[in-house]
Amino acid sequence: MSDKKLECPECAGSVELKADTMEGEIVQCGDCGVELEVTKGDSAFALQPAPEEEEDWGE
Amino acid sequence: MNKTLSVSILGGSGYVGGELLRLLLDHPRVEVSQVTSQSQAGRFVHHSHPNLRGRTDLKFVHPEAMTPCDFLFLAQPHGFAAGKIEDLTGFAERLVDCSADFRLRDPVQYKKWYGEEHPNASWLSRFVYGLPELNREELREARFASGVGCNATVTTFALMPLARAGLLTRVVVDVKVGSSEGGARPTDGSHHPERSGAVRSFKLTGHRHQAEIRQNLGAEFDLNFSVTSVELVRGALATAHCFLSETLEEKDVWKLYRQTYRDERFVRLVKQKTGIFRYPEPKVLSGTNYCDVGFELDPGTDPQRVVAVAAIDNLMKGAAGSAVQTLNVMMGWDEAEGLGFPGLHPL
Amino acid sequence: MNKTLSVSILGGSGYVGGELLRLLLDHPRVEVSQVTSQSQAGRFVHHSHPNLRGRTDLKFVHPEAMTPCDFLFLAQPHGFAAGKIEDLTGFAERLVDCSADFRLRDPVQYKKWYGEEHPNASWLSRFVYGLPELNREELREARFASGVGCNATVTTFALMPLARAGLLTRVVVDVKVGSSEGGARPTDGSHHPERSGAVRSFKLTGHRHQAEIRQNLGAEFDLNFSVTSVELVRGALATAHCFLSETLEEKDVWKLYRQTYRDERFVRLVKQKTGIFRYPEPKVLSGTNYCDVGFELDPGTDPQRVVAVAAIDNLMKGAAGSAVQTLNVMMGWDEAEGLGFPGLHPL
Repeated sequence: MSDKKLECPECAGSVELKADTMEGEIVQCGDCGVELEVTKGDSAFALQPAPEEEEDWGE
Repeated sequence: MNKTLSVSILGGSGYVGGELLRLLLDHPRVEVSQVTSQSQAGRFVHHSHPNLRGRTDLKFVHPEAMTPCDFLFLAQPHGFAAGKIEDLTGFAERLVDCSADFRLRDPVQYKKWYGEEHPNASWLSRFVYGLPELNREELREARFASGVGCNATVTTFALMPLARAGLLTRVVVDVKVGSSEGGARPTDGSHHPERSGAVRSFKLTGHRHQAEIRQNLGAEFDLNFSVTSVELVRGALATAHCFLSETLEEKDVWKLYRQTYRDERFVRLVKQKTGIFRYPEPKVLSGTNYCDVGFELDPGTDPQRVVAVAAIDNLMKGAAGSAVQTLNVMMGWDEAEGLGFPGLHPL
Repeated sequence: MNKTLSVSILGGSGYVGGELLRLLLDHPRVEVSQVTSQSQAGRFVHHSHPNLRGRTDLKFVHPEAMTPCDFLFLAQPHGFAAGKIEDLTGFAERLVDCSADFRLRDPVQYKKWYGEEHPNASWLSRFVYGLPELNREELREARFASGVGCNATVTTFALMPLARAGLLTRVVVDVKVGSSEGGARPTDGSHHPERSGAVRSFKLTGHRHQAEIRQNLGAEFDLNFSVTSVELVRGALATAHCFLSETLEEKDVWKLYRQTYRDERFVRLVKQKTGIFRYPEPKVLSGTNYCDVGFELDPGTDPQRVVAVAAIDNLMKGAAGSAVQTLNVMMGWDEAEGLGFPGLHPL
């Protein structure tokens, strides 16, 4: 399976999945930096926001 | 045309003149022939610009000793070039004036914001505004270009995608600025004990750069502008509250910003979920020609509010960097020539 | 040998790793293949280093996924490399370890200053201290080089001409340092409300870098060393009161400093009668590989006192800059390759 481009669910940016990407892997969107979990859609891979701890800035 | 271009800087002892000199000394296609300064004539340039020690033996020459060159940069206080443009353009085929004298196309606007008739109003139409991201095509053909105002530039970049889509009804912008905007000449307010730690409201109304922003983005929306000085030497950060004519989703806004800036080498979109630097920030841009742009959408507001944020180094993208980028466009060179510094972190 | 050299950085998410990455990405003769980080594996490098946004799509890889390369930089905390040097040197023909683990030649000194036996003492003699101005010849032949300590480096440059002339009897040095010396990991003391505006005595006695200074300049003089943290991120300034064994005139001291540093491209003599920047100052060196050195002679003192002053960017000449300069020497390249940034003024 060659490299694939998917759309980031957050910012609609393009996220490139390497050929050896596996289900459950965490990838980062280059544009908005959100961490995405690779899930198995009906036929191909899909991306879902990975659970992330809301970092407290406490400013 | 790859013969080395001879360039000179009129007014080289100030901060913008110093940045132009730093960039041009390391620019592969140009040769700096003269740097003028009335007060520093005869002294080494590194006497005013210590970062240039050991890198050049150039000395400041008196403005009257200036000789013709291929490309001339003017880095004088406002009002200097306006009256002398006729003979200044006799010194070089092409010229960039970094002051505000030839930024505005409309002489009426100039009088309104600068409080006097423009002494050479007919020349206004012969100058092209020197922000390549706005008018690259015109600059390619231009012989004369103006520089850009730093607060106007950072605000223009924050608003451009929304303005061009006709979405703006009202905008309230507060720009945070560093002390180098005031230039190299000391004043009561720039005295360290008075300036250090300042969070000082500078121009709450009537800032001149509004005219430039209108010229760049049109006047269909209500623009409200204030400036606050903060603990910083280089840098400007625009925080623009935009009230839109329609309700948008976050993805729509992303798309607008991406479309506007996708092919721009010096504009980066910065809107991150994690990490320390989630939105644009000026310090990390010091010395670079970048403008970082980001935004945040306030869901469930009516009218819809989007806070757009942009950051630049006021001496670079807000002055000398854009001037050298304009040189590259006017000469048909790679726009990033001599502008490759990535910036420092931490700083 | 002008094939592109593949380089990797082990420990790339910290400040020294980030500076190495900035320099190596723009180094014309190398290609960065891997940057490792345990905590940031899988993330884009620009997530930790915002100045690299838009300039690389490199991601951090986990240290265990590291593959062999031509030249390896170690930018890990002290103690990491000492225990693993055997297999680390299996990853590359040549290596620079920026930590303190292999800086000292003498295992006894290591134990005295670092409080424990060196786990691989036999390797100490196989490393060359990575300060080209001190041992260029040795580095040309070396496969393994250590990095340098920033406070030791700035002090070494301040004292070298006088030490080599055998003129030093007693030296009292206070080094002013910025917050980036503490690295990227936050501590109670680096918490902004506690660190901002600090003029804080840090190490008044027993600073480890004394061992390095002795190794560089010999132990024939009495060395007294203190460190004070000041309001600065990058930068170190050494103020060294030197009590001499002879009485000298200013011209003699000039001659000594000129002789020592005349051919050094990264050392500049700064001792000016006028202007703002009369002596070396760290801020203007941010991001550069320069060390500026100056002095002032106290006439009519017995023993004769000379105050020598030197400034560096602790992350550059005091770490990553010297490491890349060492790479250039070890590979037989022009020493200034990739180290041409002049610095910014004002900053």
